[in-house]
Amino acid sequence: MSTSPVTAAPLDPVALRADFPILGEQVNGHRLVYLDSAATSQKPTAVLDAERAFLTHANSAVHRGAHTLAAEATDLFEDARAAVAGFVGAAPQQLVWTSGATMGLNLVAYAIGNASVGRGAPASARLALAPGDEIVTTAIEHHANLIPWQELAARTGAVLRHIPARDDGTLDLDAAATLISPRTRIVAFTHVSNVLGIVNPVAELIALAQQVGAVTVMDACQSAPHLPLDLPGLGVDLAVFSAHKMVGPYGVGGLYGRTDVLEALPPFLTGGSMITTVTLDSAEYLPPPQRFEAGTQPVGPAIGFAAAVRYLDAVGLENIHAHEGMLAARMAEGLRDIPGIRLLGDAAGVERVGLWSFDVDGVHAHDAGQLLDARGIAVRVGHHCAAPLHSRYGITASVRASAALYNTVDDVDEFLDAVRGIRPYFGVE
Amino acid sequence: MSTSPVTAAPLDPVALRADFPILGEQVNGHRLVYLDSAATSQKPTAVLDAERAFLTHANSAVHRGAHTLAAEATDLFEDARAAVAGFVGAAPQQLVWTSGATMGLNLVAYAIGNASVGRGAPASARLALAPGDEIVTTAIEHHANLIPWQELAARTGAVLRHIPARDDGTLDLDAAATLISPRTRIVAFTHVSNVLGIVNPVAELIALAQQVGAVTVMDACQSAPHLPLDLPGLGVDLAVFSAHKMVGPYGVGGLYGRTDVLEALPPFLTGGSMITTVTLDSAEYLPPPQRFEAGTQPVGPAIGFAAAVRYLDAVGLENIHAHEGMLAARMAEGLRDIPGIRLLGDAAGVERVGLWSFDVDGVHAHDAGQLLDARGIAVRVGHHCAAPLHSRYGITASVRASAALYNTVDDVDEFLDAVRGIRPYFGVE
Amino acid sequence: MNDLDALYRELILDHSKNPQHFGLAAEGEHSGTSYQKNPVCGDEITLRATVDGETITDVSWEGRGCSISQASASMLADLVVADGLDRPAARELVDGFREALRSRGTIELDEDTFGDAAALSGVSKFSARVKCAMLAWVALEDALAKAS
Amino acid sequence: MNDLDALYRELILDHSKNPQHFGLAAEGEHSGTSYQKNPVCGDEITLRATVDGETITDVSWEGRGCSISQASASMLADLVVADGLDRPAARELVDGFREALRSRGTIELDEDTFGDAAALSGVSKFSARVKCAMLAWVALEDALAKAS
Ligand SMILES: Cc1ncc(COP(=O)(O)O)c(C=O)c1O
Ligand SMILES: Cc1ncc(COP(=O)(O)O)c(C=O)c1O
Repeated sequence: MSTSPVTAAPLDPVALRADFPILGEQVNGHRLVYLDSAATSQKPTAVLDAERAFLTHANSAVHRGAHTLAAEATDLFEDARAAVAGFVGAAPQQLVWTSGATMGLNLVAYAIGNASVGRGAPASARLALAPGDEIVTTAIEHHANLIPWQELAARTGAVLRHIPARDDGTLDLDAAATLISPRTRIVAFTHVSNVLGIVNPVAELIALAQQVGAVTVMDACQSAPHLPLDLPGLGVDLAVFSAHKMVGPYGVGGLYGRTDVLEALPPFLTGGSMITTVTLDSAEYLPPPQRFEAGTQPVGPAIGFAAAVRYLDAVGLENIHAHEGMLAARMAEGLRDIPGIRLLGDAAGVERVGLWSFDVDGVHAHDAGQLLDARGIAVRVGHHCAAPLHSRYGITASVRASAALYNTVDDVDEFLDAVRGIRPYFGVE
Repeated sequence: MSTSPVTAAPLDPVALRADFPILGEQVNGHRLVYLDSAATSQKPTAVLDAERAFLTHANSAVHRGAHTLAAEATDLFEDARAAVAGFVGAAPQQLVWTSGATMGLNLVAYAIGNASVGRGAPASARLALAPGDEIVTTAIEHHANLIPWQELAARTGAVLRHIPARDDGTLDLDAAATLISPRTRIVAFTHVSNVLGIVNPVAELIALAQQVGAVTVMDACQSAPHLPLDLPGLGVDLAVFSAHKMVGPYGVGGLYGRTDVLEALPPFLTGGSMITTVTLDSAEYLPPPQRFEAGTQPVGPAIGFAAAVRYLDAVGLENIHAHEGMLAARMAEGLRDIPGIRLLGDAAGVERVGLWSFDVDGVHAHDAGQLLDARGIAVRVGHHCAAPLHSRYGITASVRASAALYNTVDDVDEFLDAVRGIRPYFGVE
Repeated sequence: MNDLDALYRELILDHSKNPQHFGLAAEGEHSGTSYQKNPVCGDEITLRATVDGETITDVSWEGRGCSISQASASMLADLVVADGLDRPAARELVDGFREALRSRGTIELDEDTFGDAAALSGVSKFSARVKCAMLAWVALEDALAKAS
Repeated sequence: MNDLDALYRELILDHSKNPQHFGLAAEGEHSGTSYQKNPVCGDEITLRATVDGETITDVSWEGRGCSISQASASMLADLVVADGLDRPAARELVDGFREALRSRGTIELDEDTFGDAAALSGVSKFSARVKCAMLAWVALEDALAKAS
């Protein structure tokens, strides 16, 4: 795919906005211009309705009861799993429910930690880490795909290494080829950085990892809502995403796993509904995905999540990608023309999602964001849970505008107009 | 408190039922008689409305944005924390959001595991386990309060011991006094067993644990929806509960912690929003409760949870307890009169919540449950995630009927009538 | 006949009270044994199949569980042993049974092929009970795979 | 004046561009130092207070952050040093400031007590910015607790 192609049939965001009641709200006397979807997306009525319909007509404990309501709830819950799995090209049993991407990444890190202290089945030994083994991540990760690996390294004696990024925000694949070595056991990387918006060369990273037999872990938080995904086709071993960034509910996410990898992974959370036999002193565990789903699952949110992926599918991921690419291009053009604005990760010729982070010379991000907010424009300010990446650019915070399928050209133009006013307002020439 | 006291003003379940639309459903041609609330409760319209109102008017990333919507969402989210904390008598900063009770118990077990391998602050060392240290739980626990301790014991070399139960379902406190010794570092127990319904002598267990300086962990899943709780007053160190059993949403729960214990506990899940400083190689962590809340929290469910505890408070926990006690007494009387029924945990003179599990001589629990289901009566059959307790009674499965505030005397009477028909239907005399 | 009575036909209650081929036969050189468990209710079955080349010469089992799971095991053993099925036929039988049970009441098991087990047709309307009825059939599949 | 202009009064922008008492004084026997950070945006401040018994003799600070956090630190240092406050007075000052900032616009800071910092009244309507304005004040509290 090329940069911001408008190959697919254009999507009509104005029509879609009717599905998102919150977008009709007024903020500070202005219409809401919501450009913070990378933090959390808004949710269409179809998602809210699906969850409510479940809770008012079929709610009951799943996988535990034999009564009619429980059977109905179980069927709906498993249909939801199939829908979300299908959305990323996977089979239902390859999709583990999590409470979100952060939990999904911790699940993987802790399960590997458990394998490293001899827990799990004989097959789990292949995932065990020993002192001196290496975990490779990148310099542009969200804290959720960084700190769990720091902690795993600290617990196992493994060494954590980072693929560096270039000034333009692209990953240095040459350095990656050197860093990823036979000592490498895990390669963890984000598909799209939540600060830079660049689609990373994940196929290349997976190929490098496969050459040395390392397990690959992909953070798909910022790609799943915006690009068509085929995770089995990509060949990644494990990948995570969060419903709340995908026009879905809070409290649920997905962990995709290759069948053999999931089967080798020891349990993480333990408790009810993930066991076959339990005595007072030991337990045996179910196969995936149930092995990783201890306790009552987020049933309502899962039903809503299925409605969300159906909604995205109905709009069409190609259409969404094209529309957001168009908005991103318009944003970038506008921002580049404004004096004192520095775009983070302004690499040429790369595929992108619809987000840009930037620094305003002489004005702190918090102050810049405040000015936009006064005009009803919601953007995010701060380090966006990617502090090391900001340090690399010599700043502690930036402003981030992130678009979704429901944003319009007007949204972008109002945003640009407001950004033009930032330095003048604060008397920075 | 005495056994099933009807001291408080009686509650009118018929009036309350109007708040729970699902209770108006027909199942197999009969009105739904929902007696499976110990698995998951039904949710009143007020809870659904609260979540929807949030999602359609204020939804936005909490604790991360500076824009107006984000500030509003953060305020509502923290108000929800204060409401849920207040419900168990705690201060807001003593309440950690979890995805449910199972996750809460795993959080505690893994955080102690982390302390045991030297993670956390210097204060964390007091929580570390060494080989030979003992973890004491009971023989009547839900798998969620058993397997995490088995796994923690296996990872640390600690020894897991179990306080036995008597045939009548009561815990053997004499045995507990012997088992809990200076080697004991953790005492984990349920407030109310989800199979037996007996309110355990938790104050006595806490006193025994305090004498030897052990940390106490209480599973309040089956008490929080049914009894007034004052966790700080009880003196327990840590306690967990799940919203979905408390007329609240799926996907959220609470971990209460004494301030000094939470402060000593190292992080469990790591990622965004729980850190102060992050470099590529290490991270520093926020104080509780944020230290334990990595990543996007279940914001919508938390808002719904607050509405749920407000609902329970408006009805009054004393009223609920009295009403459910009355239903439980009526159930027990009826069941004891039916030939071939054996009640599990039929101890005299103990305080109870509104649930009973029983065995039907000559009829498997699945078959018994099926017969009830054909009459629209939803009960649970199986081992209810307490397999060792069932083994102790020489069975693999039982039938459980569990009541909530919205159940009526008619519900109980229809249930009893159906139970009377079980053995005749299957030709067992 | 209402759904419940269709689920608990007389024949099913009979088999569950007088299970056929109950009690494991001695392990032989050409036998395979499978242990299956329903984690929700703890129901379990151990089934042993003995083969002579492609022919199944014996099926026996032991276990405890609900009337559906017990009757299903009894009926299956009866059927395989009485008809002296070979492996491919047994595999086809299991596939056909699984398909009917998952059909939510749209496929009836025919008596010519399934014998007494045809009485289990009613189970397919009760999705929570499909696992109970399948337990023995999954065990047979597994036992045959292990038998050489 | 709209809320935004009330937040960013001239005086605030002036202080943030010309921060007073910026640059940490040398550590002394009777000084206490506090490092505070806003984890969301990474803003940070290091503040040092020197005491002579109950009297605060000096306040200096360093840091980076938004105009609110910088102006607030500058104004606080000015206020404490110019008025030669003692510890109890400083503690009272911080409490009063915190109360007003958390009041969601219902309590105004008076100029007699808070000097230039009274210009920060507008912050209390922006709950997400209260932390920014509080940063230096929390640091002063902490630094005084450490100074002996
Ligand atoms: C006593 C008890 N503990 C723990 C749990 C686990 O709660 P959850 O499934 O909400 O995590 C349950 C409910 O299943 C329970 O009844
Ligand atoms: C790239 C990336 N990874 C991980 C996360 C964490 O997701 P969540 O907060 O839903 O767990 C986020 C979002 O905050 C993200 O943008």
